[in-house]
Amino acid sequence: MNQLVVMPVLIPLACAALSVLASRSARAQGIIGVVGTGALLAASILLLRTVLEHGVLALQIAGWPAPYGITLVADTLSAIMVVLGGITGFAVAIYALVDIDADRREAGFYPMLHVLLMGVCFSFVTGDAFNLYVCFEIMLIASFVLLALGGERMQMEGALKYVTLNLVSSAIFLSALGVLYGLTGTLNLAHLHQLMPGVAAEHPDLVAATAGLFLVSFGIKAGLFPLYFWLPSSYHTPPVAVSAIFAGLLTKVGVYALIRMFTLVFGDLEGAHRLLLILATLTMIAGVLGAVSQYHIRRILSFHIISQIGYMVVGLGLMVSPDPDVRRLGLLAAVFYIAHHIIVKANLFLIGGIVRRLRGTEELRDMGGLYRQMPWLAALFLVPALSLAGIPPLSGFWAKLSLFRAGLQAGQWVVVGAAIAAGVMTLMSMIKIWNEAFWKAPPETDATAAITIEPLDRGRLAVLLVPAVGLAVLTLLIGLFPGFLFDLAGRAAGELLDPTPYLEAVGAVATGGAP
Amino acid sequence: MTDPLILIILVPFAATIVAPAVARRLGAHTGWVLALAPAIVFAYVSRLLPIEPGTAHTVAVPWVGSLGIEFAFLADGLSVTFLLLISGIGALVMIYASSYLGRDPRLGRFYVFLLAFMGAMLGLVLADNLITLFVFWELTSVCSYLLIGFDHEKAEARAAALKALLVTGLGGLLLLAGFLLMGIAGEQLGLSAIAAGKISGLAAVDLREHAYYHAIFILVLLGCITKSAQVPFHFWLPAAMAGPTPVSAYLHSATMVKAGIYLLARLSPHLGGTPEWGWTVGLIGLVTMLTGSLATLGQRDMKRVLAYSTLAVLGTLVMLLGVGTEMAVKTAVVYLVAHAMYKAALFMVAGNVDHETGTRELHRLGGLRKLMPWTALAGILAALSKAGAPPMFGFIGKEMLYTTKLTVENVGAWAVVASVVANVALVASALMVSVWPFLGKRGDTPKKPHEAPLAMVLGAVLLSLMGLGRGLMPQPFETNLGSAAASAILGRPVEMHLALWHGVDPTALAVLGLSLLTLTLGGGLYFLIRRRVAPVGPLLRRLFSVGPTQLYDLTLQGIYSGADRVTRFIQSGRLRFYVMVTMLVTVIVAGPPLVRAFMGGPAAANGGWRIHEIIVAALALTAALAATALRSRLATLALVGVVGTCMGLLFVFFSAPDLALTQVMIEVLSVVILVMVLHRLPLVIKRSGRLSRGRDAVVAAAVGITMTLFVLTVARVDRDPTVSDFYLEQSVPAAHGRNVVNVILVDFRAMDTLGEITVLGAAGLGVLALLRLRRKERS
Amino acid sequence: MLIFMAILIGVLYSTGVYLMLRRNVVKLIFGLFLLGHAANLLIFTVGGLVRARPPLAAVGADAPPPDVADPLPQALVLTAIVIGFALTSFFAVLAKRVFLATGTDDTDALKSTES
Amino acid sequence: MRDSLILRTTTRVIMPLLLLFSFFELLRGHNEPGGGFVGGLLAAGGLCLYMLAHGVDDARRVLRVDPRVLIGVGLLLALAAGLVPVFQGAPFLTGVWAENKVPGIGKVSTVLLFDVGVYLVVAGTTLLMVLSLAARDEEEDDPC
Repeated sequence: MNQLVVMPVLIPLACAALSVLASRSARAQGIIGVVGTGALLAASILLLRTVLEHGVLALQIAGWPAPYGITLVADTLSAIMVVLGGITGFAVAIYALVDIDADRREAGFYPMLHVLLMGVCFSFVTGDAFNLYVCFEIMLIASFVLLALGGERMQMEGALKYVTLNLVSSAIFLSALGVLYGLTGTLNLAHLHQLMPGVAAEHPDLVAATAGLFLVSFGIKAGLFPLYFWLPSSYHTPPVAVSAIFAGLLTKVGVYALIRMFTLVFGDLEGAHRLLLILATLTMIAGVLGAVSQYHIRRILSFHIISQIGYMVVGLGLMVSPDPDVRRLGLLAAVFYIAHHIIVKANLFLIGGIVRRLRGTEELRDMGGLYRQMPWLAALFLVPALSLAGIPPLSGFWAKLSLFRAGLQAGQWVVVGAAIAAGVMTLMSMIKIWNEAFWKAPPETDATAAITIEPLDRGRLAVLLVPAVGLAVLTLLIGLFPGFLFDLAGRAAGELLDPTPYLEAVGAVATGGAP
Repeated sequence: MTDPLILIILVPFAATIVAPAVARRLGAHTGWVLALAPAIVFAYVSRLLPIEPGTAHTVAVPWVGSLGIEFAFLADGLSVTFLLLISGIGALVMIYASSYLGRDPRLGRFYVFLLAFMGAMLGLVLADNLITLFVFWELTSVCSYLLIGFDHEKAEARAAALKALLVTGLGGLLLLAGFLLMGIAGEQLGLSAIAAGKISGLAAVDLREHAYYHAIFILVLLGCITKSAQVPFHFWLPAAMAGPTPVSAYLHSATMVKAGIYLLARLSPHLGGTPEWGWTVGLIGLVTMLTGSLATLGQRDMKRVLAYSTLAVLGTLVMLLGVGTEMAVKTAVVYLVAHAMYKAALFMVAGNVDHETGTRELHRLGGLRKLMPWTALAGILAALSKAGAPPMFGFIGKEMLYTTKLTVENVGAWAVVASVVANVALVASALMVSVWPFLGKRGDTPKKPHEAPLAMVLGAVLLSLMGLGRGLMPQPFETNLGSAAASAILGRPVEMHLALWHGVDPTALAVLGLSLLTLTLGGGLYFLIRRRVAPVGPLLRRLFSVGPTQLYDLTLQGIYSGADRVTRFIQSGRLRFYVMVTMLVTVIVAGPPLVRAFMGGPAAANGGWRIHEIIVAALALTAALAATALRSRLATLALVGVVGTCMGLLFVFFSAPDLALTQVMIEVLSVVILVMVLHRLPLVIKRSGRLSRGRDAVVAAAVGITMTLFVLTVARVDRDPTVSDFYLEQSVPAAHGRNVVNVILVDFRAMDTLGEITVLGAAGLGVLALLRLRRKERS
Repeated sequence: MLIFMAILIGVLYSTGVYLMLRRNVVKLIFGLFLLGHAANLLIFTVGGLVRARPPLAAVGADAPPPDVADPLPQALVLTAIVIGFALTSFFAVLAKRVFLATGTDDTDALKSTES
Repeated sequence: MRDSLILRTTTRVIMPLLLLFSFFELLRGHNEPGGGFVGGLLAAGGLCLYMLAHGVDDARRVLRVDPRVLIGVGLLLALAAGLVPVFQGAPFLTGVWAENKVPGIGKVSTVLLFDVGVYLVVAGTTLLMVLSLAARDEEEDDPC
């Protein structure tokens, strides 16, 4: 049973290796891609079910007890995140069958997709700080390659900024790990949790400074203000399938790491949580302002990621409140928000990609007429778009609701006010896409004439639509029956606040004894 | 779920599924079929009558257990009144719409939106749970957005729809915050989570005593007044006339804009009754009433006249709810019902005129009564009710309004004057939309008018006749519904007595006098406007052209340009700026506590030094520093290589042979790769000036100092040795390896290594991919 | 020796950052190299400087002699070195490709993704 | 450089020696400094030398397989080494040791197999990078 924990790492790794060996056959890669991500999804769902039934699962890799060996842990949060990774991966793998051209496939799109998923899922289940660094690097290198695949000018420029800033983040992370090990002598997160109170009592400032390094490093990954530069520089440049999986997952790994680190290891650092809350508030606003200023579908969507990251981190930042109810609600909101956002944001990119293919451009000013031409596509767009804007009864509404509720209960009026302002501007910029691409009459000059991508026939369009429709249905289901996700998120929040089940699952730490 | 109350909400939603198919088959006759949905609702709700004042029927289904949110519904006098208006007028509008839109290919879609809107409205007025209510509230906003922007290829329609959505959307979010605070306050006052979320549950506590009362009150009020188009958020409503007329007839008479009124009424037992409530709500209503009624005089488009007069009535209703006395509430109920009926009728009339003549501009209309007799009849009857002329239902409403004003203390004479002024204007505007187009000389219209088809006349005639009927026989209304509605708003059972004639007592006579005065003055005003004696129109237009509309435009522009400027500043495109900010943040976040920690402790043991160590370290240091100054790429590369090699040596000195081996091997490979990469890159040119170099040096030094301090401070800490001791002890016996570092790599922490080789392999493939694509380009 | 190592580490970070703040793509590459070196050396130094006692057990011995260097930081640094090599190599090639695709090595001129 | 006869001859001798040495490093790594990383790097270094002397095409010919295959196989080997104990009910990557010693190597184990995987990936990656960069370089020698 415990072996299940490692499956979300091994399945994509095996697929990646097989995909490399099959690099001659685009067809085989496609099949491995869809089947492999499907298997990942299935395994992750199984993992979630098992976690729900049996509680936190931990696996001591290579059989060495914690804290000596590397622990993989799946608590509710990890399991949810892995499922979300599986969902996004599966959707993108299908979408990519059409979206990724032959050149890029040959150059290794599918192996990199698997490696990326491996890194993402690995990050979610690892219970070891240095191992988390390795996971990040797996994810990073895959994302570097995916971003640069194709070598178009814009892509290269975006990739340079993306890679540089992410490498800076890695360097800071690595330094932070060195310091952390120097402070505590361990890397196991559960063990760190146990040692940290003692260390912090003795060296409070040093612990705060170390936490600061982690905050900056993960803040870069998550896209917090003012560390998010890499994101709007690059997310609109690669093929849509790549943007979609980036948009869905990458920043959320950063958020996950922030949540994990600043509950399990630095759970009592009020200053850090306050800083997170401030930065998150600024992130909401700065991100949405960016979105409002743009007229390019994917740029708008990219800035929205930032803004929404702000919402999620606000949930974590509410840990400043001493009220356990607020803390629980805040974390619950953060988890719910992440789940909602991954599905919705990936979908918006996928649909944006369909629009791009139909219109040959992503510039809103050159678009129009899609509502008349394809009302069903318009309806499909509205589901994630309105969900992102927090319109009930879609998933985003519940995410905002729980966050507002936590913020109000904590008495953080400014934060809630900023969230409301950002909410209205989110609506504004989603409607901008709707107005310009769908409602407006098509422009006089037909941009499709200049289309550089091969036109879509029915079959290919259907392949692109399958994942988009699937994710939209998921959004609707979460919206209409939010209870399930709320229960999951509530459970995850509970485990984050009281990690006893986590510690017990990791086991040996408590006694600290050798085998 | 079997409770019929819930089922009636589902009826319109269910109808949306069949609507497109029906519309495709039946075209202009679609409405007759789809009107069945609201008709069923109407029939069911009618059977609930009479409603006993002070009673309520509630039903709840669990929804989100963990947050205590239920699908909870409540039927009392207030909600039933609204249910009847929504479904009754809804049915008539349904019939009207397909005829109005004719062969529009988007008819099916239109009905989907309209039916969904209706379902949302039904849900809104039935909801007992605050969150349930809010869900429907927002749904009405979205549906109305789609309906107002139905002619979406016109920029004006899009802008109008956006305006409505943004204003109500902002209000919605504020309302949500208010609702959540209500829940929190309720819980703090001792309610369970479920009870605190319910409107009926809140009756058990007094929110007015809670510290959050003012916040709740302001937030909820903002939600209501944005939705119900009160000053200063009123501007979206006239703009929304860009929507098709059936939409205006439905949304802007009886439903959408009344949602805010409904909510104020619904919550007034819980939030009302304080002086703050009275003054704020009353004043907002009063200002809106005056604004709307005066602005209506400046309009010459029939629909816009109606839109502004709607504002006036909405303002009046809000004002009455602010006053909140028994009389005021009863007045509000009567006024609300009367207005819903005559305004829907008038919108339909305007639609008919527009449809048949091709224009809604008053100065091109006239003398239509012979050509469109039924429309004219409906228009004139409805306008009489609007004008508050006896024996219409509107007359009763106005009489009660004046009675309220005269009998309530603290309101003062100026409120009476304001009411009279507003009503004079309303009389004039009623004449504008009835006398002007239908009587007098034939106008010069784009199309030659005929009477509109039955479907389009039916609703207007029925509604206007009902206005007459209710006026003559108000008793069925008051016993069946009116009393119960007023009781629900007041929060205690009351009796309502309506009459056209109140006998001879001083107040009644004064009121009657005021009514007659209003009618006379209104008639006179209309005459002035019609003859263009007074430049009232242009003057008023100019007066009302400044104000919140401009503010909205400016705000919108401000947001756009501000967003642009901020984003350009932050996202400048200059990579070095990004790196610098990132580094500065690192220093700012980690630096201060680090300096405190460093200052606070003793120096760490330095561990002595050997000359060869110092030489190697100094060499590395010098090489690194020199690397920043050199221009030659290869020389810089050599220096970086020297740094790496020195590190290898340091690893050797400090007991790390594996590291040293790896470091040196890697260094060699890196240099090989870099040589190949740097091949044919341009020479390094110095690009930055002395100033920016100085600035960069300061930032860089700050980072360096921070890290140095980290090393020095952390070295003082005695870390827990358990983990590394374990590796040293167990490596040979348990893992069968004498090289502990390697055993860690391939056994104790093999998972790291597995990840690491994945990174390595992926990087290799990545390099290949980068080089490959380039080759393709060339060939 | 600690103090010298600490200074060396600080200088490596400084020079790395300084190079990254240049407008030149080539300097960016070198900057990242130095930054990587700095981080590795930091872990190593913080792990403790022990002279000439590598964590190796003699043939037949049950464990390494007492007071050997902490093996874990060494293992971490080794992993970090290899990962760093992979990433920086990729970065170097990428930088070259950026130059080939855009025709400039001035990072200030690479603004098309933001305009 | 490619025309240097001495280099060409010496590399022909040195390369097999280096490869052999790299295997040795791989195998002894568990007990002495060395291991899969160093071994893989050495092996790749040997071939790189050969490439410098004889050119990319010759080096590819000597290598016989596509370096990508080395990476894929290496990853799968490492994975397989980890999965062996799983079938015995032990956690992923647990070392499984053969009963008897093999002369020159010592006890054979999945740990060693894992290290072989590391060796292959390291060698494959390094070769892939260097060979493809060198190939590009040769191409670019033609004027663009």
